[in-house]
Amino acid sequence: MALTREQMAQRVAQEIQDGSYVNLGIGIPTLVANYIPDGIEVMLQSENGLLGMGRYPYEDEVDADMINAGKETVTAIDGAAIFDSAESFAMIRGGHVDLTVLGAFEVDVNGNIASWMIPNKLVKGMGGAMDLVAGAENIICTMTHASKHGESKLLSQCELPLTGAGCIRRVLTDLAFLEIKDGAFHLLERAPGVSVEEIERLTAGKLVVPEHVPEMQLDA
Amino acid sequence: MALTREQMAQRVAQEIQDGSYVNLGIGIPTLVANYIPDGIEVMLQSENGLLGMGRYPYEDEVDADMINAGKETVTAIDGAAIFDSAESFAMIRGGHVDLTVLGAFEVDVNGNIASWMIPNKLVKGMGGAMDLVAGAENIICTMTHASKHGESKLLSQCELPLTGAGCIRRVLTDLAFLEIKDGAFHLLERAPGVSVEEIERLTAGKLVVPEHVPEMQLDA
Amino acid sequence: MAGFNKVVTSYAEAMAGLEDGMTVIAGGFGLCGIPENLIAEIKRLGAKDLTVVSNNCGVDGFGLGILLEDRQIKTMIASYVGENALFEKQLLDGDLEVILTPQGTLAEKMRAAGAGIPAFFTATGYGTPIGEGKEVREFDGRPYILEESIKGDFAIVKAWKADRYGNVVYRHTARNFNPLAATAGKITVVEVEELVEPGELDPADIHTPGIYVDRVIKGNFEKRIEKRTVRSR
Amino acid sequence: MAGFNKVVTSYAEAMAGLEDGMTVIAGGFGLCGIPENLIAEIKRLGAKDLTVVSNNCGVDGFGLGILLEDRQIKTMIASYVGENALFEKQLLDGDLEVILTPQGTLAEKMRAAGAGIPAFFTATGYGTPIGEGKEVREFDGRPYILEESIKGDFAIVKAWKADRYGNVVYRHTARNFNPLAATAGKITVVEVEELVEPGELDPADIHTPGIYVDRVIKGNFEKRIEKRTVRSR
Repeated sequence: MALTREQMAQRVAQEIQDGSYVNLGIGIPTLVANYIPDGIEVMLQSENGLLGMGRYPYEDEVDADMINAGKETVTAIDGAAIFDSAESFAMIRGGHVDLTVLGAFEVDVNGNIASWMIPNKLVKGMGGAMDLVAGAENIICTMTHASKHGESKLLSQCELPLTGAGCIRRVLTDLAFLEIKDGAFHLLERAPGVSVEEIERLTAGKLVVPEHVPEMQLDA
Repeated sequence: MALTREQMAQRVAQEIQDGSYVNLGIGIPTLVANYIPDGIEVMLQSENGLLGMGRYPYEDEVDADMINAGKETVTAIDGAAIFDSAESFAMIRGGHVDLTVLGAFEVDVNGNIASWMIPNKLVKGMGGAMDLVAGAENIICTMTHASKHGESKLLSQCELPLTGAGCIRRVLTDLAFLEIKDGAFHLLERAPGVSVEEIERLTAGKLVVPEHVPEMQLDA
Repeated sequence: MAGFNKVVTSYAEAMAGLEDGMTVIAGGFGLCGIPENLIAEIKRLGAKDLTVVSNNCGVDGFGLGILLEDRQIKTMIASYVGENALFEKQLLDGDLEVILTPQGTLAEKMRAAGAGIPAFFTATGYGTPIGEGKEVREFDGRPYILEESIKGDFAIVKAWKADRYGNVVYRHTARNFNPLAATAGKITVVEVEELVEPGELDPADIHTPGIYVDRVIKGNFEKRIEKRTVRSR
Repeated sequence: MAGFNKVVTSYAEAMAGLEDGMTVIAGGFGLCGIPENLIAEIKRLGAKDLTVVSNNCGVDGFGLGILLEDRQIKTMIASYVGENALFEKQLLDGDLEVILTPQGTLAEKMRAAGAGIPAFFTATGYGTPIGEGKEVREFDGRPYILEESIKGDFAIVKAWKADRYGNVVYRHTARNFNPLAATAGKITVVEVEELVEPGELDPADIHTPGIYVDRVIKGNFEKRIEKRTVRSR
């Protein structure tokens, strides 16, 4: 079975290391915060200028001046820091954020990512995504493996305008967890109940499959 | 009579406009602060990171963490701001300081200034002077007109390594107040009792002398 | 000028000098920390052919979005425009020139303008449409593109508190692009929730020193919330 | 790593990993806000052939000046060295390479390193010996030179207060180069006068967010005054 959005977030959360600074993009990445394992301290960076993002506010805590990069009302943890956008992107572009999790329309075997524009159809802008992919050493891309029509989003070469070139190393889809290296997707894990054959069928770019492909371990 | 250091400071202070941000260099420029006319509000910028420098502290106010760019202990006025060195030079380089007063070894008819190094003899470094002369629209250079041996410091071309190229417009010496334009020093005022002939004799660079050269007006 | 008193008492004074064709840099992120009354004054003044530089372009009917209604904006420089239907329409119809700029590059372009840095290299956008036509250079084996600073004829800024010298502090994440915009305007106008006396703000914690600020005005703010997310007790 | 506890309890731990030939960026202006105990630890460790980046090089017998005594510094990058006789002697004798750098350019080089900007244009130094051999380019008719960022293997920083996450505030003008140095180290070590609990520092007024800081140590400081200027009552 393909992973739900919640399960995808859960699997990504397993990759988060104790004492790391993490930027979570809009959508599935945002959900990752709910699954950070007990005993692990993580500092969430929100690129509008907040390091140490906390939970959503209670109704009586809501403050128009306290939002995250998704424009949602949030709170700050004890030990948070608030700063301007230049400082925020100094952190990001300077490589100080340990892990970035963000969504994409397409990725390819060379680590290229397209996530911000579909010509003549959708123009939302790149926001901070281009800085995040250029600045982070360690990026996990979350996306569905294929479109509703069964078209693969893991390609030999991205077709949409790029967000970044050669920057993606890990991809978590609803079907698989993959590493990108040496011009290929390397299958690391498959979603519970999903066959290697299905993943092969829905991966357009070169896929390297090891002898044994473990199932992801997810909490019930 | 040649101006004293105090008189030079006094004359420079007359150039300061109400509501202006001023950076005063080490030496004579520092003295300028003592002569700012009543009724004029000036904000002194010290490039180590202080906008709104105040008077020297009383003995019991001395604080090792509160100094100016000359490394002297100082105080801050009400309404001061303290910031880091990058911010301080953002102000300077970005042209936000209205007036810079600084010393020099030599200036020339093209507005070049040399103030930081005498090869094989004196190496102190440029400190913030290169940024100040590159950033300020409005600079007054204070210096003695000639060396003790009678060698002019107002030259056709600076001989020492430059601090900045083509940036000086006004020079106040112990003998005269001059404007630099069109490849010449233009004599604006002479020190009380100093003759035009003496100024001509001690100015190596091209000097333009108008028909009437007023004496500086200084308080007794 | 009477010393350092930068306080003005009407929005007309605050935006005096705004002309057709000028570049206006605005602080704010989404609807958070936007100079809503200064924007409204620009609409009232009716200045046309503006180049507006801001991370977002407001929403339909609020924030910079209201300047789209009378087509006052000729060119928009922004990183994200996803929340604005009128914007998307004018863009797709070709009525509006849009220069999409990565968010960090946009912030740095403002900061650079204020700091006397005409251009800088960044890896952001290399190998993407943003890098096309821009100079590429390698440092330590990695390619970077050259980006130029953006200066505004006006910068419009929303802050929390200011004194009459123009020293400013921002509240929470309403800071965002505001301190950068403040440095980048030939004329920088700050609207605030509260005026305080010089000395009330701690010198160590001034977010925008007064040297960058030309005019200060006290306003009243709607502070609309874009996405009200809460948790229940 | 145990979560975000960056506090170490010995100077040996604070400077662990320092090796001969490394680049060390130090905060401080004159003797104000210098990491005096971290400098002393570098002397104790005896690391040689260091490149040291700091606005000044201390004075004879204090601050970075003590690293000259055993010739630990191979290259000094600084803007002003006027207060140090041993420095001037080693320089004129050719025992010490010195790269004099304008103060604002030095600050910006550190900031750029931390901010992922490998190079930037500045008018500072154009037409002077500092500009020689550097690329010149005109923007809006004015010439600028290209300057590259400076990254350190270590950054050593003096601050006032820090929490265990490494959030830092500085006191008065002891801030100076410290926040910039803090961003530019592969390993950034901050020595402070006081450790506080997370949440005690106002999030809006953190001068260096913890993301830049690797190690924090509480020290005791002499805080020598270079020029004691007073006025009498």
